[in-house]
Amino acid sequence: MKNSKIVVKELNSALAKIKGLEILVGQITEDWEEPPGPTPFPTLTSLREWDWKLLKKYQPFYSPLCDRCCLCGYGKCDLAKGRKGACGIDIRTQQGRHILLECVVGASAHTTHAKHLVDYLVKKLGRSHPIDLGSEIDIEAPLTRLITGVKPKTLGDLEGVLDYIGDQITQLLSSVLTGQEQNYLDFESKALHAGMLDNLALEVADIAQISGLGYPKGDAETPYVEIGLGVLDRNKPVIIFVGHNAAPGVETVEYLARSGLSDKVEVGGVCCSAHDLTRFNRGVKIVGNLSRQQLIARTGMADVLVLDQECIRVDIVEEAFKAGTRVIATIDQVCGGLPNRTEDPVDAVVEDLASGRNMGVLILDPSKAAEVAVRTAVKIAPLRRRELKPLAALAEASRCTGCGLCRRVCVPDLPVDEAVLAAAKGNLTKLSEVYDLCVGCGRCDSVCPRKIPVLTLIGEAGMEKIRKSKYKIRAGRGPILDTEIRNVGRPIVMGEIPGVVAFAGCSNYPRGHIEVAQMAEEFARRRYIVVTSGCAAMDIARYKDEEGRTLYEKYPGSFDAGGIVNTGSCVSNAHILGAAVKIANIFARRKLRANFEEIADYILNRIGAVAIVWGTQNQKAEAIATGATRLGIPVILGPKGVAHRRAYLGRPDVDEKWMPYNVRSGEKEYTGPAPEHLWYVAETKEEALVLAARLVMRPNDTLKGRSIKLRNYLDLYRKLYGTLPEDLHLFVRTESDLPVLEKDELLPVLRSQGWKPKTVPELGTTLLDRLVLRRR
Amino acid sequence: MKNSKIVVKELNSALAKIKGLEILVGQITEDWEEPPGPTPFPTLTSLREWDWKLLKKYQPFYSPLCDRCCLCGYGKCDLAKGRKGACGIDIRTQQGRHILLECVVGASAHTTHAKHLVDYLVKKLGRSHPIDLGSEIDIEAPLTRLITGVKPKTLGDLEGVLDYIGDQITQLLSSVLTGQEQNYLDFESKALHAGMLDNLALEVADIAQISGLGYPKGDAETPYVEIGLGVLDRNKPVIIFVGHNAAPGVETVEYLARSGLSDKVEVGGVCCSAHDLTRFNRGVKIVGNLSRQQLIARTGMADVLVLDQECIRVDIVEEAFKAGTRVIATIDQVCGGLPNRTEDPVDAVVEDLASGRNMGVLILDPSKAAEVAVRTAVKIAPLRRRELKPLAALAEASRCTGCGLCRRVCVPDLPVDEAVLAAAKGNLTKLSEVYDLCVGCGRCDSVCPRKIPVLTLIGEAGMEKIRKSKYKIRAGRGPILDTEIRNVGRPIVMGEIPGVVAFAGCSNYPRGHIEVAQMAEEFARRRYIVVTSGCAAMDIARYKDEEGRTLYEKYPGSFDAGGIVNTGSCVSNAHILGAAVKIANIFARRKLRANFEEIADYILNRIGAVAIVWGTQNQKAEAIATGATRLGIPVILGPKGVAHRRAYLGRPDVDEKWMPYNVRSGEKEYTGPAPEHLWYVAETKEEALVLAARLVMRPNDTLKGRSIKLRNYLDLYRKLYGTLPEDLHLFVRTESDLPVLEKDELLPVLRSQGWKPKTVPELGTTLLDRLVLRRR
Amino acid sequence: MAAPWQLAEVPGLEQALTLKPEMAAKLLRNAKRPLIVVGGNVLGAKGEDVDVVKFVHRLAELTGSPVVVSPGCFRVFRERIGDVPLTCMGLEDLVNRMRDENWQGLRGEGNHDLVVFLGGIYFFQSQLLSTLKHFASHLKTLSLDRFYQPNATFSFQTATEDRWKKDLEKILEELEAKTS
Amino acid sequence: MAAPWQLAEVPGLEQALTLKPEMAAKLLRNAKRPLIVVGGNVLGAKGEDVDVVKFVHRLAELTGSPVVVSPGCFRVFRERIGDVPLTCMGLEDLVNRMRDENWQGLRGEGNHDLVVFLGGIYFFQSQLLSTLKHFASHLKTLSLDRFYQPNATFSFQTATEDRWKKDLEKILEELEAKTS
Ligand code: SF4
Ligand code: SF4
Ligand code: SF4
Ligand code: SF4
Ligand code: SF4
Ligand code: SF4
Ligand code: SF4
Ligand code: SF4
Repeated sequence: MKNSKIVVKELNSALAKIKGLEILVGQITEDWEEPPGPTPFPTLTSLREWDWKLLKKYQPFYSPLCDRCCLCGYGKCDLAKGRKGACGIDIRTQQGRHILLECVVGASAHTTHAKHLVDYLVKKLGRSHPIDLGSEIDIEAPLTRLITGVKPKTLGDLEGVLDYIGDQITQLLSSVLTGQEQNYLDFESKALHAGMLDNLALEVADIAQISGLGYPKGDAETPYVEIGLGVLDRNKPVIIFVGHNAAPGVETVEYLARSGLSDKVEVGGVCCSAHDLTRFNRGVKIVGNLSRQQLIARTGMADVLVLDQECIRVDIVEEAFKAGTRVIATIDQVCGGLPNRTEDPVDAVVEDLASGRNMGVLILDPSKAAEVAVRTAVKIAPLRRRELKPLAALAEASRCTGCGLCRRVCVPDLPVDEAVLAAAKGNLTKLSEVYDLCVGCGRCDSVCPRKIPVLTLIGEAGMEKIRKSKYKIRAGRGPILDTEIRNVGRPIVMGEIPGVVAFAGCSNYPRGHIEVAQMAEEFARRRYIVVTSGCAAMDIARYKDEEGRTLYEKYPGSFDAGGIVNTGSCVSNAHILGAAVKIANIFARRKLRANFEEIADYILNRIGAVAIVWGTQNQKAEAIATGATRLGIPVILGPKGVAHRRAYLGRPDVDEKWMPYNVRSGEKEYTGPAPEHLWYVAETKEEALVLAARLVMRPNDTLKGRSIKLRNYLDLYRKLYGTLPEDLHLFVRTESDLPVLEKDELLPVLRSQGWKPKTVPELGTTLLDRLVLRRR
Repeated sequence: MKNSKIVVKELNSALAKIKGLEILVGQITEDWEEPPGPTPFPTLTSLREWDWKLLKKYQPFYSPLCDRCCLCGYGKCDLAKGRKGACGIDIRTQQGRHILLECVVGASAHTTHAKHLVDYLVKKLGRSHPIDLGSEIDIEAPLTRLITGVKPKTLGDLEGVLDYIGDQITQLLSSVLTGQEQNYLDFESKALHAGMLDNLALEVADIAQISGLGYPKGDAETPYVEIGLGVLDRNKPVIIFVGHNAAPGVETVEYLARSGLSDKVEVGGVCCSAHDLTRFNRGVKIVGNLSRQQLIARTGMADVLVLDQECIRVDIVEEAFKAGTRVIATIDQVCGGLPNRTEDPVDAVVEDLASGRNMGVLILDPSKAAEVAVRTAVKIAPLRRRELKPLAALAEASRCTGCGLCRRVCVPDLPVDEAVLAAAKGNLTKLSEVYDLCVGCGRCDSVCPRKIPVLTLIGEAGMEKIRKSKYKIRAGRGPILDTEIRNVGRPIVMGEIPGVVAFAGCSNYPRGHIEVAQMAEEFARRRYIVVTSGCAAMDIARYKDEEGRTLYEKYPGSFDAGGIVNTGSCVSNAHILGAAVKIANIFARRKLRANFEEIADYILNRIGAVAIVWGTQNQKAEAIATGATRLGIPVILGPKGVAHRRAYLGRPDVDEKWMPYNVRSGEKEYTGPAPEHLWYVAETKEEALVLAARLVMRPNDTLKGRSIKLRNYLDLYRKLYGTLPEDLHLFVRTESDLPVLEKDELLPVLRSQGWKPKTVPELGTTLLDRLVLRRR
Repeated sequence: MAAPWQLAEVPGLEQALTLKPEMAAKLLRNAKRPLIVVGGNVLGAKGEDVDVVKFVHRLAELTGSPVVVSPGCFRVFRERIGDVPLTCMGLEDLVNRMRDENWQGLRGEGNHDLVVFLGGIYFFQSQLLSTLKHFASHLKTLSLDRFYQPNATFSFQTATEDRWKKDLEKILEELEAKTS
Repeated sequence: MAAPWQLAEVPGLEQALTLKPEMAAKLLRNAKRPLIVVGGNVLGAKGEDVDVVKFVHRLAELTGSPVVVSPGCFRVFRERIGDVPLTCMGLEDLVNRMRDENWQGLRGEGNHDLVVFLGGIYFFQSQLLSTLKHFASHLKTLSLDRFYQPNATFSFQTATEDRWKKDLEKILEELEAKTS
């Protein structure tokens, strides 16, 4: 526990003496009898060897976004054609450096988020408030235990974990400096470290808020909550929370309750703040996610918009003001250029907001922000119209020259120009189709040389859809129960459950959100366990079958075959990773404490988990997913994921790459390319579906498990591609791997592919030399 | 002391019990009777109002390097012509975000550096080793006291300061995330915060190593040490240290002494490691700085190259290998793709290096790295030639087609192509001229389609110069003595000393290093106080007068009129800022503790300090300089500084911008544009010299002080531009401001410029409302 | 330099040479081991009055080139032109193999020397072409989409639907002329 | 699009229109409040057989434009052509004023509408032109250096010394023709 710390905060300061010193040694004098593993509080190099094993097997693959580099005062430098920059870097190393930068920015955001939450809860509940995820969860913090070797018991213990992360982040960021690290694999190893730290921060954030705010503690059947652009009741004052940090919203809900206003004010959320507020109170409504943020602001559907942190459009303050909405920023990361009124009396601030003297303010105190938000909304709501006002005269469309620029900046390359031209002729169909697929980037808007507010037109064309947009989602349940792990551990490892497929990521899709729901349903129907979180979880809710039911209404919320589990916000992604860790620990009894490599090795070799991040936007997505790969969980991104410019790709055609150690003998043994890639950017849904079915195959699948996985793989392959896979022979070890009913059909195919039966190592395989039995 | 922490490190961990718990409460139960000021351990928003005051007066000025943004998975986005990115950002805000990123990367590097040093020293000397800068320095840590409100007494106390910095850096970095901060001024305010934290980390690093390693403690006459590419004695084994962290070099010097090898092995340094090693031991030689790093590697002049951290060319491992040099990397930030041999026995590692089985290794333990370095060098040195081998057959030049690409990638736009063509005809003169001005970026080399090793040719043409390159520099003295501050405080504030001019920054110059020395001498001769550090301090040494004396031999090293003070490495920049703070505190008795705004206001309004950063390379330069501006010290960059893409510019022609409060009355009072800019990128030396003379003028100059400053300004202006300044009237408040002897000549000019006499506020002016006497 | 279709895509100075169909045909004729790669967005192009499936068919026949079809539209290609050798492979996987100079190509006869790209999602395609541009100097890429692809070695300029159709036809004509 | 002189300088799609001397002369004739800005590297250009000082002198006379000369070479200009109105001002300071739409220009008659740049250090000049390009849509910039400046509104293409010399002379000729 080399880096553990005892944190003493908020000492009485004026005379520099200690009042009420509270030294928490929870993580030190503890009752966790498991001896610590080899890598407690890992440094930048503690897991470097593990990373290099992964990176040699899954070589980084780069797709540079630009030929140049412009990071420093020497630049910019042209790195095309093998040229080096003025600092000596080449384009490959520079890509690695960029990946590290993305991951460390992402990790810093989640860490800051966790820190703000923990600070808030410590202030509210005290440092010794227990971490408690309910009676059915003993392993309350699988990632924290795994990574740091600490078993956190109180909020105070979490502070120590965050200090460790902050220190590591500073060190990692330092490697980004021009003229430091020399090697792309070392940059990637550091990126993996950043990703792991990111995941750790997610867990800290979520277990803190679950413990402190009474969120569901792994209940499979959380209540349904309302979601959609049309769910808010405009007859009441409306407050919408945007971002990720629940604190101001929680304070608002509590203030409303105290003031007897709960039924009189409408509280909505956008992005993860929405998720987390519904976990706190099922009456809060989810309005939308990132892809609709700008439209939500433009409609002026809120009286007051409260910003916290992360995934907030950079122009939202400006847009809100234009719509007459008052804005309250609440966190130092997002000051928004607003005057800091934290120290001013509530009355004065409300007065200034209501009168419009200030359209927005910064209040760095969630409870004060809550009171100001409510009182302002109540004051100004009666003065505005009830109906959403029409966004813009569609007449604006008539100014369109058809120059096509709007299409040529559109992220998903939608035919915006044609749609605007059609609208100019009175036909809104195309524009309404664009509305469906639009990711809300707003670039069409600002590029138009005729200053046509294109996005507003799109919103106008979709107005009927907006009004009708009402769905149901199961509120985020948080962690997976230990009992669930016990129940599914065997079927997952043995293969009766073909795999765990996680849908995460941002609402930046190539062809609309619908594809995410379709993929989720495909796997749920096949009785994979489907888990989801964040924007993806919201988008899954925006899809109804013919009977008008959403997937959350059709499939159970349990972590079991055929379930669709909404864990919650982005920070709840931690539980998805945590579930894999818990399977290794609870079901397979692998030691957990500070034992990262062994657990990751176990997951990579045995647990058929895969993540599909169909839309990605900012650096947090990159960080979370990178962390997952270090744990041995492959990630599939949608096509826009190439913008992150790196993949980790295996070479299924090169046999030497697939030779882990036989655990018993220590011999290197060919296992086939399983999982084939660690990070793959798929072009289409059809590709992703089949690839996911392939990636859940692992070297140590049991015969039965492999045959069930193969059945699904073959089935999907045939369904989507109309034929049998050319790589079938790579995944069949013995005849018993084949689905029983198809053996006769498949054996001849296999032989034509040059297949020969292989042995299946009895005790399985590992990448870790030290886990070979005879070497222990 | 809200964020102070008690740090407990390296607990005995196996059984999770505390052994030897050492709780250091130095910063808490202390004897500093000064009550804390308003901003101890400032957060991201504590000093925001101060920043906004500065930023409104000195508006950020942006020069985008690229029309686009490619930071995230939504991108890239075209931001030209007012277009917004997919996250809603416009190009101005995006520039602000980039500045924050640069500053926070820079700050993280210095923080990590400080942390590694403090960890190393704590391990070596114990956590309670005292911070001691000698008997003539009471204010041991002006920046730490000013910013945190803590008076550090031991190495352990410094850990608490670093924890604070790390936490703030993580929070700042988080603001860089796509979809966070909304406003460019808020980005700049955060960049200023990052810069301040950077400066704080510099101080921590330097007072730690001064206290722990016995560096000079402010001695004006430190010993002369050798500097130059020709100083190493190749008859001995040669070890060269590259980077900024002295630890491996210190261990090496100590190991040599212990082994009686001190005279038998040549120890050299490149960049700041060199500076700091000469502060530890005057026998160490400074080989060069960043601009010669690649050439140094290519000549193979070292038997063993030891890398630590920062300012290390990204291709140095590769280049060293090609030259047959063995490489030892020693810090996690720079693993260099090398195998980690930290845990292996020294014998085995030396054997592998000597035999060439490993050309390089990673050893994360400075004392082991030292032993390996020495033993390897001793083993392999006898096998190589004594003379530097010729770098390349100049015959390679004959392949040149004159395509001109080498010139078109050359950072300072040197006529490399012509020089190579001339060399092909046997004329090396031009190539040798290129050698003089070359900043060593190596881009010519990698761009050449004929694969001519252009940089090597340049080195070859300069070989005679390399051999003769031997100069003297005064070893870095570290801090300024309190006694010196007492002596110069009055003359500086009263104006008898016209100003303090600091030369810092990297060796990336538009027209050679010589200009830095020329500027330094100009000010020293005029009896300004000249201070310097880092690469600039080294470059000043590479200039001799006709009698063969360097400026360090011609001018005294005292912090006094006409002195040229080498404080040391880049981290020693802290003492330059610290001196300004100490003047305000010791001479002017402004409260120091956690009293940032008042001290910065004092410096801005009264202390004529200016920094010239003639070459800048990486993000650390940006961070250091940004921190200086928050303290009220204007910075002038050389033309390549535009690559950092931001300036803080005043508008001397807009009177309303120059109206601070009269301290006595609280009225706003016109003071003239002093200082005119806070961050200015000058195109030429001629511009920088005159501008510096202008920027040392401050609103609260005494009459005598202003007249001395004006005399220098006029004198330089006339000398360099051949006329009188058109803005003279802006800087003359009353006739008494005019240099006595020139009054008659100047008064008519002034009148023709429309000048009218103004009052000089008796108690001076301030930007801080709360400092106005009648409001207190 | 032509402007890229999605406007922000300009990568630097090294941008695709734009070329006419005659020149494209010549490149194809001279290629030793050409490969045709069909992206997952190709069927979207059909609406533009060009039957890309047919075009690919004919191009494969005339050049004797193997064809890789993205999983996003493999099924349709297989159903319609299953008589030419089609491989279903993800484009990133394929590009990853191609960047390895020692990869033996789809036919095991050596890495391809000219790779024709058609029908990828614009942005996605652009990035994979960037990979090859930076890390596979052993091969050349040719983009035959309607939209200029700056990261290719050679690319059509952005054209009207009609122009594009004619250009594709012209390539086939040229190849036919020389083959017959 | 022409290639920038320092190769990495390509900023994006919005790059200077290259122009011939006749066009430059026309722009100068049509400008209401032109300004000539001479950078600190201009004397380096002398070696190339063009007397820039003389050129600036003549250009100022013909256009009636005020001239700002960088402190780096003001002294020489003042000594040689002190008879036209010369202002010594740092280029960053000047550009900072110019980007303010309400600045009244050197003559207090309103901001300039066309600013001619000549002789700045290439990279430095490029960045200041970038500032104006992004933040001063109220004015146009014209670079008359021998090296293409992509961030200007209009720029000469990179040319041989001889070509450049002729082009500068041509501008003067054109202006003289119309003035006389
Ligand atoms: S970081 Fe390196 S490649 Fe990038 S701009 Fe700076 S010197 Fe050039
Ligand atoms: S806002 Fe929608 S339609 Fe407009 S460019 Fe973005 S994704 Fe395309
Ligand atoms: S950019 Fe504007 S004018 Fe051009 S096609 Fe789109 S809507 Fe029409
Ligand atoms: S890396 Fe990005 S910002 Fe830099 S030059 Fe390329 S596109 Fe522009
Ligand atoms: S950060 Fe914003 S402007 Fe930059 S690439 Fe991402 S969406 Fe575009
Ligand atoms: S790049 Fe090479 S070939 Fe071209 S001019 Fe320079 S040295 Fe000669
Ligand atoms: S190494 Fe020297 S000559 Fe070569 S491009 Fe860089 S600065 Fe110019
Ligand atoms: S001055 Fe600059 S280049 Fe030199 S050592 Fe310091 S930071 Fe590095």
